[in-house]
Amino acid sequence: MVQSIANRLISTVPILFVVSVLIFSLLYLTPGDPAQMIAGAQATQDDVERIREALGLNDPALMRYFDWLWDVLHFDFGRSVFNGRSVTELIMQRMEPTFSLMALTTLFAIVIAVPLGVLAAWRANSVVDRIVLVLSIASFSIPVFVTGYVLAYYVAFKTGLLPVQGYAFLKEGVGEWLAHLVLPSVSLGLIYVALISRITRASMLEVLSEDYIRTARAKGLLGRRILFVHALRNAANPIVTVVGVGVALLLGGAVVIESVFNIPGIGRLTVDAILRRDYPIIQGVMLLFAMIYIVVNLIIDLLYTVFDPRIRY
Amino acid sequence: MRDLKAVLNLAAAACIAASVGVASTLPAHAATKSVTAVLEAEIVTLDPHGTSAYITRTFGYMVFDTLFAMDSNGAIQPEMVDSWEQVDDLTWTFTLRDGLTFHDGTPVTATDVAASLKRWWSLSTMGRLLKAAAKDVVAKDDKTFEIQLAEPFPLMLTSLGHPNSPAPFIMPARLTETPVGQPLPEIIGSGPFVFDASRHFPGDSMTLTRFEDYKPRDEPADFLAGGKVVNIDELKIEVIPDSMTATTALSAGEIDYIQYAPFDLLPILEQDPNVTVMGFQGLNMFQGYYPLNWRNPPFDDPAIRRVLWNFVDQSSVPIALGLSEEYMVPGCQSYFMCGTPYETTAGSQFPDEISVEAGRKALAETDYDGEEIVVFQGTDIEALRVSSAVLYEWMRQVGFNVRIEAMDWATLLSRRKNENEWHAYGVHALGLDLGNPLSHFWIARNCVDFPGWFCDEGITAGLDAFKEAPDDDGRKAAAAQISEAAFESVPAVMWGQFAQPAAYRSDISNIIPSAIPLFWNLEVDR
Amino acid sequence: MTTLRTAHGPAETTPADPADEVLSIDGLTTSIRTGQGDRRQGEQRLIEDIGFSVRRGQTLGIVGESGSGKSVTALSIMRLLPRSATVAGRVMLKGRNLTTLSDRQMADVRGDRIGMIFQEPMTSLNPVLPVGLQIEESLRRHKVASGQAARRRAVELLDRVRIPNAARRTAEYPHQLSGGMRQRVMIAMALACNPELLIADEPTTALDVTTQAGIIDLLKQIQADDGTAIMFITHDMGVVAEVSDDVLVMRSGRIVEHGPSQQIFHRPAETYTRQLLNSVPRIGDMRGKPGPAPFASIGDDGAALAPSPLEVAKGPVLRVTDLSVSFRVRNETSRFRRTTLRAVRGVGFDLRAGETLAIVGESGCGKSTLARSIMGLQAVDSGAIEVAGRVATSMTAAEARLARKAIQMVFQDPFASLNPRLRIVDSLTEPLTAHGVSSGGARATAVRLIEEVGLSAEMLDRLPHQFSGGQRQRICIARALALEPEVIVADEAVSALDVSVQAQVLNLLMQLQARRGLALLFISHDMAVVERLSHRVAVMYRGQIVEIGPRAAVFERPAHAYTRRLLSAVPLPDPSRRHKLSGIEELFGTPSAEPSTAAWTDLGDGHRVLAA
Amino acid sequence: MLRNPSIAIGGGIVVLMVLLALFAPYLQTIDPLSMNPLNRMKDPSSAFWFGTDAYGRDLYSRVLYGGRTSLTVGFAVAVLSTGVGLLIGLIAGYYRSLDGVVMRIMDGLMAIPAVLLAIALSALLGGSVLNVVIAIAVAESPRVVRLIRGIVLSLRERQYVEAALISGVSRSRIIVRHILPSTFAPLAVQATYVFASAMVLEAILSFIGAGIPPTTPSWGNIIAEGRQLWQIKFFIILYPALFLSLTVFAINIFGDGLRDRLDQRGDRHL
Repeated sequence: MVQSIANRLISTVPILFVVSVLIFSLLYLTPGDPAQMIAGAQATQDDVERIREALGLNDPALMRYFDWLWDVLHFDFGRSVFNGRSVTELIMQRMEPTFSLMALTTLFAIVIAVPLGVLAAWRANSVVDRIVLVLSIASFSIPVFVTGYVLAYYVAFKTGLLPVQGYAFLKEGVGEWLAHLVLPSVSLGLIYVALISRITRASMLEVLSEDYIRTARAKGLLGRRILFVHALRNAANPIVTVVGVGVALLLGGAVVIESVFNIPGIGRLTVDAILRRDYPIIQGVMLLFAMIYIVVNLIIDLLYTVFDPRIRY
Repeated sequence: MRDLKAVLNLAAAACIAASVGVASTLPAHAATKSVTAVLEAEIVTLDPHGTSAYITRTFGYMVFDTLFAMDSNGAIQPEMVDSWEQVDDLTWTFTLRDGLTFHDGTPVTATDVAASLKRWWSLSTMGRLLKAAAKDVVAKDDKTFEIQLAEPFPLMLTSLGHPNSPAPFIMPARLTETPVGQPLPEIIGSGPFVFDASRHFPGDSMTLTRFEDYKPRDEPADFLAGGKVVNIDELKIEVIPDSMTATTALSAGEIDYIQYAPFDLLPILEQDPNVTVMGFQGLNMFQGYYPLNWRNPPFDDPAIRRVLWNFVDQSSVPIALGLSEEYMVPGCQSYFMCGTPYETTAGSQFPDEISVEAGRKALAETDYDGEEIVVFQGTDIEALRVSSAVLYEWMRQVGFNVRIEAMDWATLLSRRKNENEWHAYGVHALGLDLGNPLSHFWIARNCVDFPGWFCDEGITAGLDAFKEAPDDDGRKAAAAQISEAAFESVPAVMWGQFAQPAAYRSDISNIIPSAIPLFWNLEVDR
Repeated sequence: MTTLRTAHGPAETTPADPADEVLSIDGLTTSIRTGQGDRRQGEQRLIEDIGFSVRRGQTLGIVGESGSGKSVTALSIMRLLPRSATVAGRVMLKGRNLTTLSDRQMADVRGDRIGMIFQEPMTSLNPVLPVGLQIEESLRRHKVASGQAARRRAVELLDRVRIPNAARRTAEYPHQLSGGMRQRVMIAMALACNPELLIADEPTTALDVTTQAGIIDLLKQIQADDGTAIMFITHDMGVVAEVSDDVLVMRSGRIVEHGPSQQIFHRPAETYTRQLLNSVPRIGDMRGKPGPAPFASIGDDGAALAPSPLEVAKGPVLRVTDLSVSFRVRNETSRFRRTTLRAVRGVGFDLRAGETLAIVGESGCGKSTLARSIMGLQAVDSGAIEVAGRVATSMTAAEARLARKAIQMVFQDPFASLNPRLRIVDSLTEPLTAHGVSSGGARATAVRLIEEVGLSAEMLDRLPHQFSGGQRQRICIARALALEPEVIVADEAVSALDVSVQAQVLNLLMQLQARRGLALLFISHDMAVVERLSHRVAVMYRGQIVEIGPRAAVFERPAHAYTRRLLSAVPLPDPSRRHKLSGIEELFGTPSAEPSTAAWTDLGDGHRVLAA
Repeated sequence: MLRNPSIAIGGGIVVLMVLLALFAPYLQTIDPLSMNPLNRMKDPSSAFWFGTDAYGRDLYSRVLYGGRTSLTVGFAVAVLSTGVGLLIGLIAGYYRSLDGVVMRIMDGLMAIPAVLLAIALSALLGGSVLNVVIAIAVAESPRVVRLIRGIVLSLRERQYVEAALISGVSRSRIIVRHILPSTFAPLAVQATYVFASAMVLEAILSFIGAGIPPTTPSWGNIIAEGRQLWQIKFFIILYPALFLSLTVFAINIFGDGLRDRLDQRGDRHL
């Protein structure tokens, strides 16, 4: 199995390469110039040109790319054009908030969505099913920042029970950490709940029509055992897949939620870097996202084996 | 596979444990006295010589120190300098105060000063004036340095004390070897606050601590001048990109200070007993501008540029921004702003009735032939967005064939370099800069290679007169001369004078009224 | 009380002791609401007025073609139908009316008083739970045993259904077991609580014939030991004859005939029963007949014509030499590691015009891969395929396309082999237009073809879903004929069809062969069908042909052990010819392939066998 | 088809929205671009049915015109990404030699979260309807490619495709006749989801500041502009958010209905 994982990781190198080429060409082809951003609005063309030269932005694109690639191969992702901090360090600072947000959101979503989906499938086409469906589509239809604002204002500010914004690192205490993450996770999780409950319902419906469910009923087993022991495990793989696919969605949503709730995460780092043309950070972060995507897919594949003994590596 | 299951079980157990351990402990301030501030933007560039960005200047005044500084009357007062002497027309000598120390413990020497000035003057507007007049800056001994001039320079103290960004901040000589544009390897100043890289989380927060070895001047604090006595232990500067969130956080007491309170929320904040709103006057106000591109037809025709005077009134944009009258100066017609030393309406081309109708008439009298006008709109700052949108709307109604292109500020700065791509954009600047022709972003950029490429001999003559004027009366006369030329040739059209009020928790007192947020002198009662 | 409605009730073979009566059904009628959402609302009767009884120790065979309602009857008894179904009538289990029980009470009955086994052992066992647990939970649910006792009992049950190493097997998952073992697990599960009634719904249909023999034997043994009443549902007349005391024939939701096996098979009272029996090929029927023989009196195709004797003058139209095919498989058991599966190993044979060569073998023997390789749908490792004298394996794509005209294929699943979106005429003319025939000419040909396969020209403009399985298979045959091929490869072409339809399609194939002089490569697992239709037979086992020869020689003098086992495992549709089925002891280990030292022995008359 | 309630209700709302957008010039009360700072943030009234925004523009007219932009973005993205996705998916699915390269590039695109990719593209290209459409379509296409490729791969194995193959039908003809038509149903369903998610994504881009400039009103940028003000004047985001959410909701249930309707497998359950 270790061998398989290693092979998998090696086979991802092309993906990372493709991502780096995509991002580099994107940055190369589009307007915007960090030198101008550094110099400020009032700088003359001469000033900007001097700074461009100092930053090496006047070198040919291909040369810049290979320089960067060479460094990356040595695990050096460069430094921020603006504050000179290493990209690795900047990303590391942002890992905990984003990963905490994603983990808690995923947990929240699964805990809510899976039972909802199971219920909807169990009582397919009933009123309960319709309500679950409508609620889940509705939560999908409201832009995440609107949900975030409304929750922050009415739940946090008006009641004073939870902080309105910000993030507390785990070292400041689990309670603090959780208190700061509840609302962001819920706002972000609602879309995810919709997605997971829908796939749970669909997957459960599929499984509930399987022969072995009929067998279970023929044995006289009762509803809860059939649903949660016999059906859910069989329905797990599509759910796991969607949870995994949703991670990409979460990363995107995190950009927005991190802004609304002022969480110093990777999403905000990325948006800031994009708006400011901090090329090394953009490239580093995009590679990170590609890595996350790959690792999440690997985890999904491993989870498949947990839920389904037929799958082995 | 069994191992993986075990790990998962463990993870699940941990999650449960975590959620059980939730206590609703809400943030409690530590024993250290600390203030949390949200400034206009993130402090991105930490090199105080490296950018004209206001936010870096704000950072500079906290961590670095200047030789001279401006007081609340606009007068230049000594700060790091103890005494100085104009030896002759071409020689000035300065002596530093005793006890000035950098944050790394080394004393501030004349060598550091000389090196800092030479690094600073290349990118700064004021610095360039000094650079043009100067032969050299020489350290005479540890505390004394001499500026040797090639021609007389009456603005010596202004250039060394004016807050026009970047201001002449002093740093250790070894740091000055870093070329401007590259990040400084470390941030060492001699100002009242110490920067600690390990407590800097770019994009999120930065914590500055009081510099225990700082020796404040004896005079009371007066704007940027006077004794900078720090009464708090820590200043935490947070980045909250969403102003709505920041405002709510201020009301909830999670932060203490917002540099720019959102205009529309001012009424709410004013009613909040826990929050104080601080408005500004004079040089601490802003003025908005539409810089015009003289190289792109039809704006190569001054007559068509002058049409704008007929419909750009000086209150619509601030009102559209959500400001009430108390935070603006309606109808100010001065290039150098109103309520400032060089206020003048000389040569004003504003008609009595400023309206779309007047604009339409004025346009009809020009040779305008329906050429397309492109308005650039910066989207990431509200004033940029609103002012450009209003301009677009006005021009559309007046009868220009106008198109608006929205982009983030970075793109705008980059694209405005192409002279064929644009005609105008909306922007604003602080009175500290605009109040003086020499640091005025559009007047002082006359005839240099700057996007807009405005070049008017009349303005050049006026600027020369201003530089050479021996006294303030002479300078005021020169300012009026510039004003007349500018109204005629129109490098830029102003769209209104307004304040960007700050808001802070009411348990903070003695805050220095300044559009550059200053965190010395203030006291916290907790 | 044995009130039976049909005129042909069971003869009083045994005195009806009411205490022995386990299940008694009366007036059972099941309907289903059709049309949910946007379709028309309506009610459809699935079964109507079903009545019978089963006694202790008795096996009742329920037989019928698809749609006859035999499975619905079982599910109605168990109340396992979807919510939209309503069940009326009386279902008395030991004097208790099941139709009036609450859902909870009924759940108590299921698995405890009635056990049920289903057709597909792979899909009927939960793939993600260990088999031991699946047996234990039944014990726990009905409080027969708990804790360690349940675990021990599960092992005992597995032992009882003759699963070796039962203790170790409890921890295994269904996919780790062979098909036959899975069905044994199903039986163990159904028997866990010692039910009075066992309902077996097509329990052997998905199994190979040798495996089937073992399962039937096991069920008989269990019944002999416990006296369990068994309801045995099947479409296979041979299996029914093998197991049943009484037989119930169903058609379209109604009982056609009900009586003791002997009577039903030997003196059927109803025409339908007779037709059914006539459609079933029996091994041995062809003894002494020179060539293939059509089925008699099965409706419209009854006007059978005797195929002309085989002309052997011509050279082979298809010659396969030393063909080997292997796959790199990435199956469900290993997503990254790929293994090489040698599906076909050194197969060779000739096929002449007008001749039918049958390839028989059990699932996984490589017979379908062989067919696909011949058709060019599967790349081959080595060997040569000559079609009409040209070597297909060495052709360019364009040449191969032309060569393909000479060889066409009929697939197994008539529902999957027609594009559901295309009208029949489009499917039929597609091969023609692809080879440059004008659309007018193609249409004329399509008319001729569809009439040739016994359908009418006005059906040309219909879509596939408007046809039955048998009709579709006729259309597929018509399509295969469109290019006037010399060879038709029929891969399990009739195995998805009901027996009566199967007989008709087989007759059609025989007719067409006679009329057109077609060579037919007939691939099948069904020994009886093969006997009926073929001139020569090749037996495939583990990727190799182990025996090949004239039909009579292979069937009457099987030389290879595997051929003999295959033949003796086939149940005969005649209760008086029951025999101890061979292959009772399923091979539990991995049967080794023929040793590489094996060599061909010629037994004369083209009858050759591979033996060590 | 209309008997399916999801399709009827969802489709009805969508048609209504499209009509409102189409006839916006006739239904508007005040030029949606016309600013009047003196009228800023007026409550809904007979003059301003939905009130006015921070620039004194009439929200009712802006919401009408916003529908035009938002629906255009959704529709254009749906057409563009399904079109491109179909083409690439067919190629990748049928020409196995190209599959590796194409799918690696798609993996690369999928590895970057759609929102971020769209933000990057949109920020870098500049804000305009076209650029926003391109940005979102680039982000959405890989998923369509995957879907189509999967369908093609499974269809290739169908017996009727093999039957066509052995009767000498050419590859291109097989794609057009046997494979392409089977992709339409799932593609249509996918298109509705892309349609809906593009509209939400447009709003998110506006929120980040990389969306369509406010001079072209869209539901997304009306909400984004109004977000600073909602605590004072809730209606500023209420109406555009209501229209956006309702439309997205309707498209989603329409898509669900379409899927149920087109999904033959639905009939398999007894």
